[in-house]
Amino acid sequence: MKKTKIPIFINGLLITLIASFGINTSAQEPVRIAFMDPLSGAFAAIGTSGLKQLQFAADYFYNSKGGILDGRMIEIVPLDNKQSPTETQIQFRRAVSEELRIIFQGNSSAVANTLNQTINRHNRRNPGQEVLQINYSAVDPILTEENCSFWHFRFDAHAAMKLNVLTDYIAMEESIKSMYIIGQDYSFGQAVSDISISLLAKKRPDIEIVGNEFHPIGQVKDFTPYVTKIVSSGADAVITGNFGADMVSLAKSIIDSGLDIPIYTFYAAYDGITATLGADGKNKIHLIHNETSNPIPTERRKDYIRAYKAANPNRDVTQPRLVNALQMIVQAMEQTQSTDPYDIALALEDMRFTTLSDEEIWMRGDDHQIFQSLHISVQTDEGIEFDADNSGFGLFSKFHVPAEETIIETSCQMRRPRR
Amino acid sequence: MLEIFIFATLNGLVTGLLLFMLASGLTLIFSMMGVLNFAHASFYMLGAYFAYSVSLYFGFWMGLIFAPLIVGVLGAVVERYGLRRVHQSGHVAELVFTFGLAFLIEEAVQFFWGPDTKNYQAPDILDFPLFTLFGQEFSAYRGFMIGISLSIFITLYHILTRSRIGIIIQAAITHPNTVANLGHNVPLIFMGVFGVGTALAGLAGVIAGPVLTTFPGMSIALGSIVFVIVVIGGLGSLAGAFIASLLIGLLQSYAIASDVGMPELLNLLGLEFERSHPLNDLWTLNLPRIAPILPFLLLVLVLIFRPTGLLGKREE
Amino acid sequence: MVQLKRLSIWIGYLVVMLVLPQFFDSILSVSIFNQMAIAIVFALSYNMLLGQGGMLSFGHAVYFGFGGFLAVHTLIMIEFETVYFSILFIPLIGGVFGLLAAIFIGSFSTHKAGTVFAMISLGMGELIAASSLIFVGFFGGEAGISGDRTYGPPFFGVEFLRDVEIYYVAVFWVFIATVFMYLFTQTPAGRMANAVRDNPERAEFIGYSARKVRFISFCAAGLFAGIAGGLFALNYEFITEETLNATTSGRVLLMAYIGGLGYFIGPIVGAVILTLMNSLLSNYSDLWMLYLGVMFLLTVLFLPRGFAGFIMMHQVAWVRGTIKQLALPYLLTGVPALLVMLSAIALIEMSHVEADVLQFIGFTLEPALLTDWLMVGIVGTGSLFAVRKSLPRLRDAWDSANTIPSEGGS
Amino acid sequence: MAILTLNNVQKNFGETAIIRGVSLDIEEGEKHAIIGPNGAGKSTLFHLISGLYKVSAGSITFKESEIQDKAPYEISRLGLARSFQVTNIFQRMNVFENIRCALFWSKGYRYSFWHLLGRQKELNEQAMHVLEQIGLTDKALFPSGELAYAQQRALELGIAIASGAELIMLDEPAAGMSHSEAETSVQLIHKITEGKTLIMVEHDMNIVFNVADRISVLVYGEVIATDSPENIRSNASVQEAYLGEVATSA
Repeated sequence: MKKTKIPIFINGLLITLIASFGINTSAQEPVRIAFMDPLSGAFAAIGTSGLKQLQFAADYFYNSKGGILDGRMIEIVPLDNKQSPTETQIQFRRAVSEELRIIFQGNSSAVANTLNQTINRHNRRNPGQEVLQINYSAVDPILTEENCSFWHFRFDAHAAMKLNVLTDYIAMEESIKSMYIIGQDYSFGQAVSDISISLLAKKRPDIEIVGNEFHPIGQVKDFTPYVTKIVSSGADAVITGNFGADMVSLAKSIIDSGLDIPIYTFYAAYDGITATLGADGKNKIHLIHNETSNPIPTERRKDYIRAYKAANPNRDVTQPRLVNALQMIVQAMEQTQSTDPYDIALALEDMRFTTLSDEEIWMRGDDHQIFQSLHISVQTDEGIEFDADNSGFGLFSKFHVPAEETIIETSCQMRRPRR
Repeated sequence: MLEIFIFATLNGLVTGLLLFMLASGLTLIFSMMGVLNFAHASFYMLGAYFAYSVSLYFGFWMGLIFAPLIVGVLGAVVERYGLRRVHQSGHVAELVFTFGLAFLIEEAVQFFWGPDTKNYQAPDILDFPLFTLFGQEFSAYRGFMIGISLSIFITLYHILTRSRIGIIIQAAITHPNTVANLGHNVPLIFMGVFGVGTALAGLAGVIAGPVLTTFPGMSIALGSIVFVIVVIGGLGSLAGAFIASLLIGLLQSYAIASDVGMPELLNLLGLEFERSHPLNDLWTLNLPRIAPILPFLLLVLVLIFRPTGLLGKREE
Repeated sequence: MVQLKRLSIWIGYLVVMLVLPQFFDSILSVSIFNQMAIAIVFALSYNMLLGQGGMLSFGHAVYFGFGGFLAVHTLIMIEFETVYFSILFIPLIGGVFGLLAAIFIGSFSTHKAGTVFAMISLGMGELIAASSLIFVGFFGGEAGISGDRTYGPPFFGVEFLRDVEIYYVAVFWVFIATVFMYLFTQTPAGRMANAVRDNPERAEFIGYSARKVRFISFCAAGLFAGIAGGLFALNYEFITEETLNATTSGRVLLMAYIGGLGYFIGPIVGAVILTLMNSLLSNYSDLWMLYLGVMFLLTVLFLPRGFAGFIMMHQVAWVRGTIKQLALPYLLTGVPALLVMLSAIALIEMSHVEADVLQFIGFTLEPALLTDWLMVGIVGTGSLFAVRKSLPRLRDAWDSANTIPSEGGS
Repeated sequence: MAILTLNNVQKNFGETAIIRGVSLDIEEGEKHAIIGPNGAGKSTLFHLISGLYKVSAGSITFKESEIQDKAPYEISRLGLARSFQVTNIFQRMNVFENIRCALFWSKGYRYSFWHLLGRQKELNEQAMHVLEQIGLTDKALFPSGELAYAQQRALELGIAIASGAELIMLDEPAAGMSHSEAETSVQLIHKITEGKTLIMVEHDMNIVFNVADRISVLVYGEVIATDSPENIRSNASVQEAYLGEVATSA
């Protein structure tokens, strides 16, 4: 007889849904910005973290100070794409339907590419209702090269730029004579491998590539067999573009095997990774990234991080580029007194902006790629003012490359829409 | 070469034995109850998480003891109040139930423990290299994993062949209908077997968690692999499950260790293709890249040519 | 008379689909309708396997995805003017290739039903999903491949720029596919599929090879799954390996099951419910998957015949005219049950939310305040008590409204 | 002329021989009963003839073609139909559908997915006719799995005879029936096998002697006697091996 409970349960859900429709409307007409990243499912940790940071930035810099454009608040609207290209399509339609014209998106280059194509198609078919893609983290070079678009802006250094700096650094490490490259079997993993090999061949022809391995993404339960190969190859260092659990498992296996070599990574920090690797990863895990975590150059930025930690004790500021992106967009809005994506895009082109770290960063107009200093940091517990995952360990920057030296050529031939 | 071979074998053993701990419980459940328990690997994940939580307060060893117990009790409860009820609606219903359960457990884990990786560490006592061979360390913890798995196998084997309950269970595996006619309390046996099976999965999670990383996705890839093992090994055969587990563990490990693939094969045949060839993806394929899908290839081949599995005695 | 009634159901089905965008015309609702249309064809095709043919498949997405990939490749060919025809026929292309894939895989997988079939489908599904990531040339890796539906010749002036235009194309195909799938159940091959599902051994003794009967159903299911894949390609103008992996296979199984396997309309109901949940629920709570999981389990536990089965449970009372007697008892149990559920959700959300305040269906709750917890808890327990009190009455009402108590009582 | 010939048919399960060389001729039009103690291999013999089991040795000829290597459906298409000892119907379909499915092949529909069943007048009438024969007309739309036991047995017979096969094999058609139900079923068997060849396994001697023209006695996998009912009744070795037991236990 309990059968009868269920339909009521379903009804209840529907009523909840209908009821909650009412919540999102607000009278002051805020500037609404979409944040589209995985907020549920296997990749939720990183997406949720980004959402919190963006929301906090909006509140900290603007909403608590009377808003932007003469008193309008910024509202960040989360859209959960589950890191799936298909779901991204669905959420994009939702964004258009709710007239969200600026979409922040960062996780997975596959998703970024899909979104890019979708937005281009949409903008072409619906003049006057264009949508702007703010890419804060997807680093596939193609997005500002072949597939560059007027409606896409990238606020992170792309893989080739990062690898350029990374290989410069490796080139200086005399002790490294052989290199093992391992990555997830998909476009970014392959890009890391291809670019590293060609750059190392130029900068340090004597470094032997003793391994170039791909493994299926998210399918490997135990990395030890791979590590066995790394050990027996006699590599002096490892480069990997792995992220998430694949990163942690790989690093753990390398450390467990007793191998004491540096691991050069893109995503091996925060969101539980630093805590999990802890002391074992000390001085082994290297990260290439923009914006240092330690030492922090300005009080302004320290205050910001402290404020964030105070509001979110269990979280970290992992993506300062979200702050830069938001601030630059607001600056563009204020300059043009408009929230129209076309106006914002024009204002963002070649914008120079001074960040919380007192660094001037530049959005190149040719391909919509940001340029700022890049840093190579190492996981350690020495000299750490701001740790990660409350673990006592954090990233300490060892090597800096100023913005102007990170600039590389682009093959982008941008088609600019005319109004 | 030799060192790679030796370590590949050791790695294959660790994986294989770990898989067996999952597969042994699943074989019992699958064979006796006919339930395709999709949530089996989720209990493995629960094992790791419970052990992590226990270890925060009482240390690793307490986790090793209590986490499997908690998981086993949970499993028994699921059988008693979930599966038994669904059983009346047939096997598909049971399957969808376990499907949903797997989904729910993953979400629940994220709800209670959060979506990020957990810092679940092996005990310090086992944090030393067991031996070093050709400059490569084999950690004591991995030796411990092999030890635990082997002792589970031996204990299980003894219980099943020597004790009364074991004989009833064996009979129930091969002739599920007869046992009920002999007057045994089949629902109780089912609950017990489900509880023990999930506890074994939990134990596997406890010992795997520290090395294979404790995170909400840890069960995803494993769930279907364990099925593959049970089916390849043959329904109703614990020995088959054991062989299939080792087979798959070693197969994957060797595949990763090997460096051969299509390029080598083509070389051997004296063929060469341009990078622009439409099948370039195929010509550049190598074994390590396809290692994780080899079990599925094996599954399809076994089922086509020997539907009862390697050591299976009965169909369906 | 019966025929007229049947015909009116079909016309009603078509009319409802056609007028929906008149009432809900936002881009979001059209997007949801398109998803539903795809899901309906896909779930119905799955039911040809499981519900009608007794073949439990864990790899049905293969045909959906394969059809979809070929459909996108065809779109690209249209764009580069290799071929020239209206994109209206794209779903048919998907169907043909879904069929071809099914003929190939079915030739060795339909030998047996039951576990063997299920496991081969699982294995093949995983193999093909994995290959799709390896063969980047054809499948485009994890980013997939994309086309543009607007390059084909316009269809009576329609250029398919907007999703709603695709919706009408989808309605056309959904209707055709539904009609043909229904008609299939009314043919000897369709009936023998039921017979083989119930008793493959006996089917062999009335002259039919169980394997061949399964093979035919399997191919038909592949064809319609491919059509669904083609619709997907038209709607999204791109496709990725996601569409042929285990998650998609699992989702279609859930749709068909939740809807009700035993009924032709079951999968339609399931497709509509799951699509709605998937697209609406996710925007209001990041715990929506947790709720979805709970809902699945409760459905399997308490509605073994799915939602369609639940609706059909009321047939007797409806025919007897006693359904009105049920209204009040349903209300008396339903409202408190709803409250129980809402307070449970509120408690879960309160323990989960990181902000200081939680907006919950118009109430403002503060997780920091013990009084709020108590209040929600009291509402929940009180309602639970009310549910328990009113249940016997509902049970009695149910019994008296139905001649056959065993049908729905237990 | 023999419609079915068994020539030294043997069947082993592993080491155990269940059928140890059975040779038998079934004449066209005769009603043949096979009796024997439990475990004699009667059902196994049925399974061998109908193709469910493969013979270990020997040959089976049906209407001049060798069938021992054929699949059940091929044998069925030649005009050999059978029923089962344990009710073996299409549980989730209704009674009418059960019968109609049994008619498809003989009516030439094969694997058609282009004939709409609602329009096949002749087929549907034929199915109703069979229902009438087995007395289930008023249950036509009833789910077959929910029928009473005796009705399920009737349906079991109906599926076997529906296709109009020339040779009908019934495996204990009256198993588990009460006395009066068995009477009805004898009448039913008479009615539905008129003008056809019948092979029947049955324990109920009343039915056997009522229906059969000839009887074979199968003991431990061998036919020890084949003769008319009168002669079987008086055959000493049969009495010893089989009837005696029945007489004392009954």
